[in-house]
Amino acid sequence: GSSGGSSGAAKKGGVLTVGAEEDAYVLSGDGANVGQYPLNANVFEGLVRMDPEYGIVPVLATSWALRDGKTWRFKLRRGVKLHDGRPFTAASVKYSFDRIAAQGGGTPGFAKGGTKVVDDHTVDVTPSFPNLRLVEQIVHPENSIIAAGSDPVKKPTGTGPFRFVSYRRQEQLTVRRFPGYWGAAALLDEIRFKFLPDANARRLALEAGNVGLVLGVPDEAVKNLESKGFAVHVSPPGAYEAMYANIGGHKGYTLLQDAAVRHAIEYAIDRRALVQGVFNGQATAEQTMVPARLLGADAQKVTGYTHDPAKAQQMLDAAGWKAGDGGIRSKGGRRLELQLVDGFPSAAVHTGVPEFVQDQLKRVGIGVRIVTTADSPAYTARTKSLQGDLWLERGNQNDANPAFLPALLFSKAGLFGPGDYQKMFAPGGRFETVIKQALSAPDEARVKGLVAEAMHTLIDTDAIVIPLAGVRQVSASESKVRGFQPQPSGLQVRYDRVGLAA
Amino acid sequence: MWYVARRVLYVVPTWLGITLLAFVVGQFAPGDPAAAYFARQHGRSPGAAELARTRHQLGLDRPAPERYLRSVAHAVQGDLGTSYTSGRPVLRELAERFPSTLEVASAATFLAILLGLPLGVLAALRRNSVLDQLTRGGSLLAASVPSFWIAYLLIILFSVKLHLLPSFGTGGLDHLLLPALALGLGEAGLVARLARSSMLEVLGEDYITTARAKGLSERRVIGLHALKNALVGVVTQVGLIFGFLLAYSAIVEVIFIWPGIGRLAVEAISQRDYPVIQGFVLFAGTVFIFVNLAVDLIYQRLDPRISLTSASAAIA
Amino acid sequence: MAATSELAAEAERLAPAALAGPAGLGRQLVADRTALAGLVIVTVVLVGALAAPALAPHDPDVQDVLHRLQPPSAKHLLGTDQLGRDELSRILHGARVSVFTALAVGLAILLVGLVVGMLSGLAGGLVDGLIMRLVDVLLAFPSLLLALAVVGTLGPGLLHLALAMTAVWWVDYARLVRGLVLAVKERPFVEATRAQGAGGLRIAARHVLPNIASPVIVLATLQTARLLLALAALSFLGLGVGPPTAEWGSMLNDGKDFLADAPQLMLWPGLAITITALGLNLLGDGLRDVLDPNLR
Amino acid sequence: MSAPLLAVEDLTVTFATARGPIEAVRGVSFSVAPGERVGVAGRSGSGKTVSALSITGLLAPTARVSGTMRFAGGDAGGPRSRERRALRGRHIGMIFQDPLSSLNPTLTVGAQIAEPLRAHMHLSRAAARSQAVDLLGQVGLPDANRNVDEYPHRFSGGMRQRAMIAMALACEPTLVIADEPTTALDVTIQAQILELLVEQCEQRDTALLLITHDLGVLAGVAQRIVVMHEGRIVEEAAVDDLFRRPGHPYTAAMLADLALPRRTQADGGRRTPPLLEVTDLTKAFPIVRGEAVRRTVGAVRALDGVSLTVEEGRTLGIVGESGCGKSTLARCILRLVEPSSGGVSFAGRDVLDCDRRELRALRREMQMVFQDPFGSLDPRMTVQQILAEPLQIHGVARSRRARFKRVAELLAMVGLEPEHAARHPRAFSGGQRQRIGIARALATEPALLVLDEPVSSLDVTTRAQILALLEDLQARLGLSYVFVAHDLSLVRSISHRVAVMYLGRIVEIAGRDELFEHPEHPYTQALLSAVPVPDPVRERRRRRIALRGEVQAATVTARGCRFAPRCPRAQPRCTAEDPALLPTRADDHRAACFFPGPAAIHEEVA
Ligand SMILES: Nc1ncnc2c1ncn2[C@@H]1O[C@H](COP(=O)(O)OP(=O)(O)OP(=O)(O)O)[C@@H](O)[C@H]1O
Ligand SMILES: Nc1ncnc2c1ncn2[C@@H]1O[C@H](COP(=O)(O)OP(=O)(O)OP(=O)(O)O)[C@@H](O)[C@H]1O
Ligand SMILES: [Mg+2]
Ligand SMILES: [Mg+2]
Repeated sequence: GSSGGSSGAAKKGGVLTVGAEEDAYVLSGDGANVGQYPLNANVFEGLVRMDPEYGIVPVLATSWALRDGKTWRFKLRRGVKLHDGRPFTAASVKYSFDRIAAQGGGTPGFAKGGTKVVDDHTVDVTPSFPNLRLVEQIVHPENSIIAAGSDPVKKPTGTGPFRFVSYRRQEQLTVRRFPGYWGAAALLDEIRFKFLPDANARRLALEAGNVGLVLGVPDEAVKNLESKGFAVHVSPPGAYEAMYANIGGHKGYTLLQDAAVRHAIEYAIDRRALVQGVFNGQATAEQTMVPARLLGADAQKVTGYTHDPAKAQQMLDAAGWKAGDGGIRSKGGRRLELQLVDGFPSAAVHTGVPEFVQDQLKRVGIGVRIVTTADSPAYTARTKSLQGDLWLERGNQNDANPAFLPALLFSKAGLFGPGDYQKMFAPGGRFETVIKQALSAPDEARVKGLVAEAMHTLIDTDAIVIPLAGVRQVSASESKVRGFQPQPSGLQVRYDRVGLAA
Repeated sequence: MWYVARRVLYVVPTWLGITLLAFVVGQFAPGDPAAAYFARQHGRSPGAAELARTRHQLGLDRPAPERYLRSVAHAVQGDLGTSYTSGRPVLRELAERFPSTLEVASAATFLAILLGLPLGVLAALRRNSVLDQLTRGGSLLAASVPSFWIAYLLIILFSVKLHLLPSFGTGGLDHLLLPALALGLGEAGLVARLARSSMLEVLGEDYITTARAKGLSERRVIGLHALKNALVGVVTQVGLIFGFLLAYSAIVEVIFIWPGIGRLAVEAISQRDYPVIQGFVLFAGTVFIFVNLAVDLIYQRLDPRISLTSASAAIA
Repeated sequence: MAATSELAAEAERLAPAALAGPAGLGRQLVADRTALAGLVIVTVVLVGALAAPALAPHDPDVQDVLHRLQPPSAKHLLGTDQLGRDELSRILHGARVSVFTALAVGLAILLVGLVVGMLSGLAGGLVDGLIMRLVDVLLAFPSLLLALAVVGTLGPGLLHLALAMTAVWWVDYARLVRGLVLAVKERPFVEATRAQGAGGLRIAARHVLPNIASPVIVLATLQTARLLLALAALSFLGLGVGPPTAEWGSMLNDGKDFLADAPQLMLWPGLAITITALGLNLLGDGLRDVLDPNLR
Repeated sequence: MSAPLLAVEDLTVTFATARGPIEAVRGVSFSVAPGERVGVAGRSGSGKTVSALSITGLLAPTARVSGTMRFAGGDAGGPRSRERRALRGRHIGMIFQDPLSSLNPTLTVGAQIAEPLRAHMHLSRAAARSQAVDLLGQVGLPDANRNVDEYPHRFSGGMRQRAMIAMALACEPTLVIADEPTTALDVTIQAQILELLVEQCEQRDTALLLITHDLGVLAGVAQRIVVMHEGRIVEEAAVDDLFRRPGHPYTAAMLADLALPRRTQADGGRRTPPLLEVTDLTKAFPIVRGEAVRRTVGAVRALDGVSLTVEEGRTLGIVGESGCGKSTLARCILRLVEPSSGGVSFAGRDVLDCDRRELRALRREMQMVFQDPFGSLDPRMTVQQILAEPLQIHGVARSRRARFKRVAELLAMVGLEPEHAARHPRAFSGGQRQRIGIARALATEPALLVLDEPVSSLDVTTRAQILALLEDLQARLGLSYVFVAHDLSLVRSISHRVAVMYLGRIVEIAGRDELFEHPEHPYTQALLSAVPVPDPVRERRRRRIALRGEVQAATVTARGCRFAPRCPRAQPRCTAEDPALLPTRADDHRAACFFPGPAAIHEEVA
């Protein structure tokens, strides 16, 4: 829901400056994506999109069907114009998906030559592996449609309600209303996205009146901003904060192979204090990776843990971890000191969390050393080295397929073959069985049930995932900004309905 | 003239030294640059054959001295490699961002002079006055305050509380003022102290007595005879300050989200974008050399004695 | 850098200044108001740092997230930080890390710079030429960013930070010391000692070193202030000590996210740094006055 | 006396300093008549400069000034009045001691001369410039048209002082105040500048107030002399009277200092084996340019084939103008710098062939005393440490006790007290420091002392004392001396033999009396004639040998006699061939000149 006075009529016209996060556009090759992902500026649209309830909404495709267990056929919308004035046809879809295929296929698994134009308004997509959840996955704006033959770096050309005007790296992306848009024309004349990588800087820019809307506001700023008359837009939780336990038994990092320690950690952490204190209330204590909203009623299968440090102590005592030097337990001369790796997708998003965990675990006699990586590539590089006990991550549910993320990270087989995560985190056993079924289940309700069960084994039984919080997206704007709808996945934000107060 | 030629020639060995430094910094980078390059290009880690191919393609299989010479040859042609993160030529990235840094550093230098020079000169003329004491205290304080802290204090005061100036990003003069202040304030103190001590020194010189003995007006004695000589000392320092600010603008650039090369470097360092780090080392070093060159040449114009000795020796 | 070369230029002029004995120096320092103020500040900071465990009202690392970001109160004189830790205790403990690291790095670069500078100045010729080329190259380079690059490659951490700073900052001393050595070498008493039959080592140790001591001491004091600021800057960029250790620069880094909601988190460490640096600068400036009155 | 141009009444100047007030001038009254040349004499610190500066109100703000002044018949107002300032440059021109530091390094000489013209005479830029060229021509600056646009650092000391004179005379003032205008110059240049000053003032009928510590300078220049002592005028008299019948004991003492006692025994008689033998010594200093790429662009031939001997127990005086290589010679003898070629042998040992250890041993026997008594003692050491250092180096007195004893002995030897050992050098006066320097040289009981201008920086009275000490030590310890000085009278006072140097060469060498009474080389003759004689009558009658120009740099690659460009006797042969140092009048009187002999009348000018 949205708190703050963004109700009321919006007028047509006006310019909005948006304080956006770090500029992470790729500027070369097939991966070039200015105006597309990660900041979805609504220059491009996908075949479908996702609503806040993780439902699928048709956009450039009007209908779709799985034809033979492998191939998806999409019927395309008629009368859609590309920003360069040409009509939108299947050629653009093929062009876009082939680009992704050239890059390795992306998460839906587009194959080289796997996209075929049937006619101008019909296209067949055959991924490299049978993908029952293809439609749920292509909601991710990575899979948006680019005008056939265009180069997003030179001139991003799509079908969206806004068209590209200018881009200065690390500075600003400007888009303007596309008058030929197939749907209802956007309200704003122009949007300027200013890249302000520092959350606090964005918030100050809002306060200083330099921007009208900021994405990603520090949690603790909410009260203050509201008191100053700004509108704060809080999304339902769509992201999660969690730690993964390295049970791979890799040299120097074997402590978490002891299930008692993992469970003790689960009990030792006061998630409510975390949510109230560190997240300033802008999070939930829900203990799951896949948002409870996406799992629906099945979400109850994941029970989670209560905060019970005494129990944690007991479990450790029972497992032979005896109090030692400086309050850190040890067993057989080994100190119970864990290494926590912080940095995905950036250390900044976790501000305060590692130290909080460090303090909480210290109280039950578990020492924590924090290693902060500079950014996500550095974090990924570290996963290759397998060095670290606890891996702190912020994950986002950016598509409507609940099985994707658990399978990607924890399935032994993996989605794209076993990788570094598998070496550290895959529990096998029951989880493996259930998640495999989830991947091949044709029916959506069944998928949700299976995923919920997989989550249950992962969290409650194996304690490999140590969920910390469900995280909301917080945005804020001047009170005159109307029609901004916060999304659990920030990538699905629509700007065409955003306007200024009349 | 000879001096100029010699001084210009002197740039060459120092520049070569900088290329070597840049090369060495690159050598110490952990991890295999070929693997990093491949990973950035293809979004996955390379297989053994791919790795070997990439190494060959990048010339990484050649011996170090050869790679160094090659890098110098490339650098001379303006080729500083390609950024891992953006995939664009490093020189282009640097050249694109440099004007912003130049802008903020020049503005900061200008502010430093504007504030520091008159204060320093006045303090010297009114030695031990209240103004002098204040200048001394102020310049010591300015030298003691972390510039990034000042930056935040300025933001709180001028953007958040007073809503007078924008806090971030580029734009008109109003965007420039806060970063320039944050960067220039400490240096203003330095300029004031320098101006004061040079001026005091000059005022004690015999030729000032001579000028007075000639019956020149005090305005001319101070304004021409004293100031010109005092400036000789200050100018070299101002040049160095400018070079220093060019380099040190990094933190302020990060805070004010200013698209300069300093921020580029900080980002490259945190993203381990070695070609950019190396390119930056080379670029910044080169710029600095030329700033120094300019300083020496200006110095020589101001102080005719310099052509006999060397300016650098005189400043050292 | 510019800063240091200005220092160097000024310090060099101190060379001929005769120095009273240590007792006389002490008395003069106390008599000089500036120096006295500096001395008092520096002493207070050092004592505060040393006695931090005794003085700090709370454990600097113990959190109380439900009472975070609190304004100053009787229980927490300076309030609490983003994890509910006592800010005063963190400032006090932070002094140990910040000030002692700056001092340690200051000492390290002093030693390296002294050795290299004396070698360069006394040996002359090729050795001098090579060292000075290296110095020129390093000086032609923004030291803060070079340090940043070095930490970037070594990885963050206090030790790495100290190493990087030492690797980069010794240059200033080397150049200053060399200049001073050259100046002292030209002074007649060195030739006079040579005429006595004294060897190079004796001249270096008994004549050159004592005669460059006072400008070097002045520079060391002022330089320590600069190191403190540079250290803060680098830790501010997240390259310093890891959590939970309190350190002023990283406290500022943490505090910046709460700039608008709890500005005191930026205020205290910033003030601590400023006051300490000011103390050192006052002391250095006072020392300079005492060592060479005509500069004032 | 006609109505005075300048009349100062009861001038008192007090400086407020941190250590309390300093009374620099206490109730001074004097006057200068139009066109008159008045000399102000007095030792250093007697208040001469302060008095002069107060006339135009140029004293530092810390000075408290009282007294009245009249100028050109009118009241010149209070000490800092507008009226006083209006005199500056327009009516009173000033010339200062150090021509280098008194000219602004960042302005051309022409611009600096033009400044008062533009300010007071309201000349246009162009007119001022052409006037400046004229003035430079009048003060004898060669090639004035070009030099007008040069910066002062390109000028030699003499040229700079000429420029200063041009500047002072620019607006045709009625009074010129010259404060020690020749103290920083060589004798031959001093003579030129004094002559120029007198000539220019006489031509313009300008009064001159000439300040100096050297009464000798005034003898031929001033008409009336004022003697100052500790801020007061102790005597005022016409020049002839003052020199003939000094009225105040202080004046008498100053005059007495001028005439140094002369060693009774000149060279001759005793012949002892040579202790030091220098043969064909050459030293070239490379002129290095460039920083990154150092290259040698030439060489300064500081020594160019010098040969000499010093016998046991005797003193060789070496004299010559600045830059002629005296110090280099002294250093080469001790191998403090490595000679380029030639030989030095000491007591039969080849100094240049020694290894490090042998050299150290040698240095025990050859010691040096330096010019600068302030600089040559380590300011951080006590006298005890300074004097003990050579003992430690040579392992002479091994125990602490022995060293203390030896230091006390040494101090006594040079006339200092044993208590002095605990003090630092700064606690001593210049003369005392030079005694310490001598004591240090004597510590290891050397046989030879090389003294490089040992008394040049001392005042006249102290000079005489140090010379007496040196003579006494020589007599007691049988020392040999190489005594370097630029001051002929000093050398004359102490030496047995004297060598005259010019641009790296010895041009004449002879026994002291022989050399001073029968100089054969034209340079020696010129040098001798340039020294002012402290006798106004003789000085006015005396004729000088005019030397053209100034000493050139010794970067000679040219052939021929080094002195030829300035020599009144120069013939084509002189620039083509090198004259050898050959015996002239006597066997041990040698001169390097093709035309030796007494000065002819035509070489001298009025
Ligand atoms: N600005 C000043 N402040 C304090 N004392 C001064 C100042 N100027 C001169 N004096 C003192 O006044 C006295 C007279 O100095 P003055 O310069 O007139 O001597 P002088 O006769 O010209 O000596 P010299 O031959 O050394 O030039 C000295 O004791 C000097 O120390
Ligand atoms: N270390 C050196 N390097 C280069 N040139 C030198 C050096 N020492 C002396 N010279 C040059 O050698 C020449 C002779 O110098 P020297 O010091 O021997 O003269 P001097 O007769 O002692 O003069 P003064 O009376 O000024 O002391 C001068 O031209 C001087 O510039
Ligand atoms: Mg004087
Ligand atoms: Mg000499």
